[in-house]
Amino acid sequence: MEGITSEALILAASAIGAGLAMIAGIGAGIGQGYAAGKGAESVGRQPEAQGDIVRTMLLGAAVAETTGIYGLIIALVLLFVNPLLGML
Amino acid sequence: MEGITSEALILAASAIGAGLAMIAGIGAGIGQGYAAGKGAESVGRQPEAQGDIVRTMLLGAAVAETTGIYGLIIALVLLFVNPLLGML
Amino acid sequence: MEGITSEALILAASAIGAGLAMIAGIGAGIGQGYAAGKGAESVGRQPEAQGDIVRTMLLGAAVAETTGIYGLIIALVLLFVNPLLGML
Amino acid sequence: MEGITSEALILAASAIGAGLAMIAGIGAGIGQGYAAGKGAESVGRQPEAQGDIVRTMLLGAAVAETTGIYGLIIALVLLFVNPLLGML
Amino acid sequence: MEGITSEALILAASAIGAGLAMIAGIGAGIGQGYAAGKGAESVGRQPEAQGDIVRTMLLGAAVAETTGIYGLIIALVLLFVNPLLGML
Amino acid sequence: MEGITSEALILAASAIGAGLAMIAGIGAGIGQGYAAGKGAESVGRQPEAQGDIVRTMLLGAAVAETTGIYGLIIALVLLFVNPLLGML
Amino acid sequence: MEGITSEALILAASAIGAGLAMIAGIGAGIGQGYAAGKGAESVGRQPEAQGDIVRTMLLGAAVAETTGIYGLIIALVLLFVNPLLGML
Amino acid sequence: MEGITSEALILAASAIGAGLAMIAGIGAGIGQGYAAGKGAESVGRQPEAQGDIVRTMLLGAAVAETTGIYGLIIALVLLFVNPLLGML
Amino acid sequence: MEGITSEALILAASAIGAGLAMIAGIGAGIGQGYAAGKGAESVGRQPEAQGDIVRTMLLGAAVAETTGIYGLIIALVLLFVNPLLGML
Amino acid sequence: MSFERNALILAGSAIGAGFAMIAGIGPGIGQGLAAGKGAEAVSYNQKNSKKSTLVMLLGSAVAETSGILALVVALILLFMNPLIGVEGTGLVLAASAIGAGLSMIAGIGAGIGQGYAASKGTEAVGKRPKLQPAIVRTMFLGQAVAQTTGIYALIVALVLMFINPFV
Ligand code: NA
Ligand code: NA
Ligand code: NA
Ligand code: NA
Ligand code: NA
Ligand code: NA
Ligand code: NA
Ligand code: NA
Ligand code: NA
Ligand code: NA
Repeated sequence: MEGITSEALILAASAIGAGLAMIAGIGAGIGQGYAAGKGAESVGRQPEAQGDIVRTMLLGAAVAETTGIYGLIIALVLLFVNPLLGML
Repeated sequence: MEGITSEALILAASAIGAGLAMIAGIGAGIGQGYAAGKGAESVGRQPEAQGDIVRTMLLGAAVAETTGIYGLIIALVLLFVNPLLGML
Repeated sequence: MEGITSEALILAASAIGAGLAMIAGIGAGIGQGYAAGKGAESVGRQPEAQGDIVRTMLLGAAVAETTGIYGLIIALVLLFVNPLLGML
Repeated sequence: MEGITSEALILAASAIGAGLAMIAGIGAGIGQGYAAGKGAESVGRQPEAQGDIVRTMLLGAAVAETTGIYGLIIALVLLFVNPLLGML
Repeated sequence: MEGITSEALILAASAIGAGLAMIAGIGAGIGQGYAAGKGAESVGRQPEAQGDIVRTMLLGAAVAETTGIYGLIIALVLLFVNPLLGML
Repeated sequence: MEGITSEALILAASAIGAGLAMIAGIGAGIGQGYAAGKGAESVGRQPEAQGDIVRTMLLGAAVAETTGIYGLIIALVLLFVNPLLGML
Repeated sequence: MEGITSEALILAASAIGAGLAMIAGIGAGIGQGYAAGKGAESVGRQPEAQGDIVRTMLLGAAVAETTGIYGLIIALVLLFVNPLLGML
Repeated sequence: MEGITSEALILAASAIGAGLAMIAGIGAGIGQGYAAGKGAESVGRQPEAQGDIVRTMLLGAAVAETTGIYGLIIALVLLFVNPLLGML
Repeated sequence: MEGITSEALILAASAIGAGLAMIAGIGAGIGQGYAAGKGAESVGRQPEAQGDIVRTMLLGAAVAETTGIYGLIIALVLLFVNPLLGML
Repeated sequence: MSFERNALILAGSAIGAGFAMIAGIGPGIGQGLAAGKGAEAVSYNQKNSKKSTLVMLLGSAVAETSGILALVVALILLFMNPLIGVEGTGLVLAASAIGAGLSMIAGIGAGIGQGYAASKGTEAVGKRPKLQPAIVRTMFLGQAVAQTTGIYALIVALVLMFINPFV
């Protein structure tokens, strides 16, 4: 691998790190899906409370999204900003 | 591996990073499937509320899809745009 | 590994990336199976609503399939199109 | 590893990729087992609806099988067709 | 590793691929165990429906076994047939 | 690693493959434990049906054991038979 | 790594294989804990059936232990017997 | 890596193997926590049966601990005894 | 990597092994959180039994902590004692 | 492979940062459970929806902890890498960055568990709003207990990053 530079090693590892960071999204997918199911069930029981139920479901789902967003941000930083290169 | 270039190492790692990013999709699959099950159950119990139940299920499922989409976007960026190559 | 070319390294990593991408399918398998169980239970309780129950189950399951399909598409791109080779 | 060719590296990675792709099958195993449990429970409660229950369970389980099949197909492609070799 | 041949690398990767493919069996183990628990519970509640319950449990469990079998087949192919060697 | 032979690489990978194959056993452990819990609960509720409950639990647990056994067999084949060595 | 022998590579891989094999124990831990919870709940509800409940819980837990034991055996074989060394 | 000896490679792999073996402890943590929750719930419902409930919970939790202990033992063997070194 | 010594390889692997060992803590986090949830639920149902409920919850949670502690101990041994270095 | 020592450390840091983020699975699942129970609580006690929603948010805030800790570890690795200035073998420091990231994965547990507790607290307050203080106290107590293994993991990660005993 004589032709491979230090920069290339860091960028290659960044590609893998970005992929790993996205795995965080498993959580929001499961959790928000659970909320969707419970929301649908609750709307079926009290259709007259639909507005409040859906608002609460969406509020809770927004909270559950954050760590997926964190993962996305780290991946974007690795792919588009890559502060590591500057530390060489 | 004398013949292997810096670009090749980054692109190889990008292939693996893209695969890893897709794993995020596990979450939406589980969560939306849970919502599907709860939706079907609720429709069976309150057929008259079917419209509201299915709408809430689909709204919640759309929210649960996002982190899977994030993973897909990162994979597509790695495979088709690859900003890492430009940083070499 | 003197004989190994840049192309070979990328294609080898693509084989692994394709395998990783398929793991996303775990989600749809669990989620849709949950929906199947809930659907069967509900049909047993309200046979008269079977049509609505099964339709909702299948609609929800179709939604839950998408991230598995995303994984399949990324794998097929890696195996049959491989845009990474063209970036060398 | 002087004797190792480009083809060998791709085929070695294909063996690992094929193994990884099979892991998708975890999902269908869990999901369909859940459906089996719910089916058995429901048949015990409403033996008169056994036909409808089992049909719904099997329909839902067939849907849950697909991502496991996708994984199998990708593994078979890697092991028996291997389009990657042709891209060298 | 001068003495290591192309064949050896592929066979080594096949050993790891075979191990990975077996991991698919986690799914059937969980799912069928769930069915066993639900079956036992249901037989306790409706002993008179024992035949129907156990038949449905076993039918559903057979369906849940398939992806575990797929994993086993891929492992056996890698260990005993290994079509990859022939592609060298 | 000049002294490392082709056989050694395959045998080293076989040790890792054997370890990976055992991970399949997670499934049966979870599933059968679920069945144990449901069995204990049911026996507490219907002590008069203890025979039927335990028989169904054990039958279902036997079914859930198979993919764990598949993993064990593949590990034993890798460790004691190793057909890969003969393909060199 | 000039000084590294074939035996050393196999033994190093065996250490990792042994660690991987132990992961199977996750299953029994979850499953038996579920049984413990259900057992405690049932004993609280039907103290007069405590003997039957605990016996069934322990019988089921013994069944759930097996794949954890398989993993332990494979690890012990790798660490203390290591049949792979003899195949060199 | 000219200076790396056979012993060093085995000991390095043993450190990783020890870490992997500890992962088995996930199971007991989940399972025993489930038992704790069910125990607390049951004590709340039947305070008069507290003794029996807690005894059954602890008995079941002890059973669920074993595979975590197996993992610990394998890790300790790798770190303090390391029979692999003696096989060189 | 010309300068890498035997000691460095072992220490590098120890750093990774320590990280892997901590993953065991997933279990206690899930399990104890389940207990916390059941505790809160039960206190809501039987406020008069709060003392017994919380005591049982904490006792069970203490039991669920152990495998996380085992992981911590192995990590601390790898980081601060490292018996592997002495075996060189 | 004659990379600069710093290149090896930074490559390890990229992978370590990726591993650390996986902890986010936990809060995602846990807070989703709370969201579901929050929606349900509104359906059976619409009058008290403010109270149950407040408990959902409080419990979910606690469940966020391990996701935040993981993010902080990743940001430290990416923007103020403490390993780069340290004397020592590059391989050891690179592995330390990866080990720190792996360690943070433990946070999945606290995230799921604390979120489950939040969901049950929300449900219970929805059913018996008058008992909110006792329910929330029990929820917080249990959540604190569920945090410990995440803290252990953070300590191991901080040791690897800031007081690395191997150098
Ligand atoms: Na969040
Ligand atoms: Na989302
Ligand atoms: Na979807
Ligand atoms: Na499907
Ligand atoms: Na199947
Ligand atoms: Na089976
Ligand atoms: Na078993
Ligand atoms: Na055990
Ligand atoms: Na414990
Ligand atoms: Na804890």
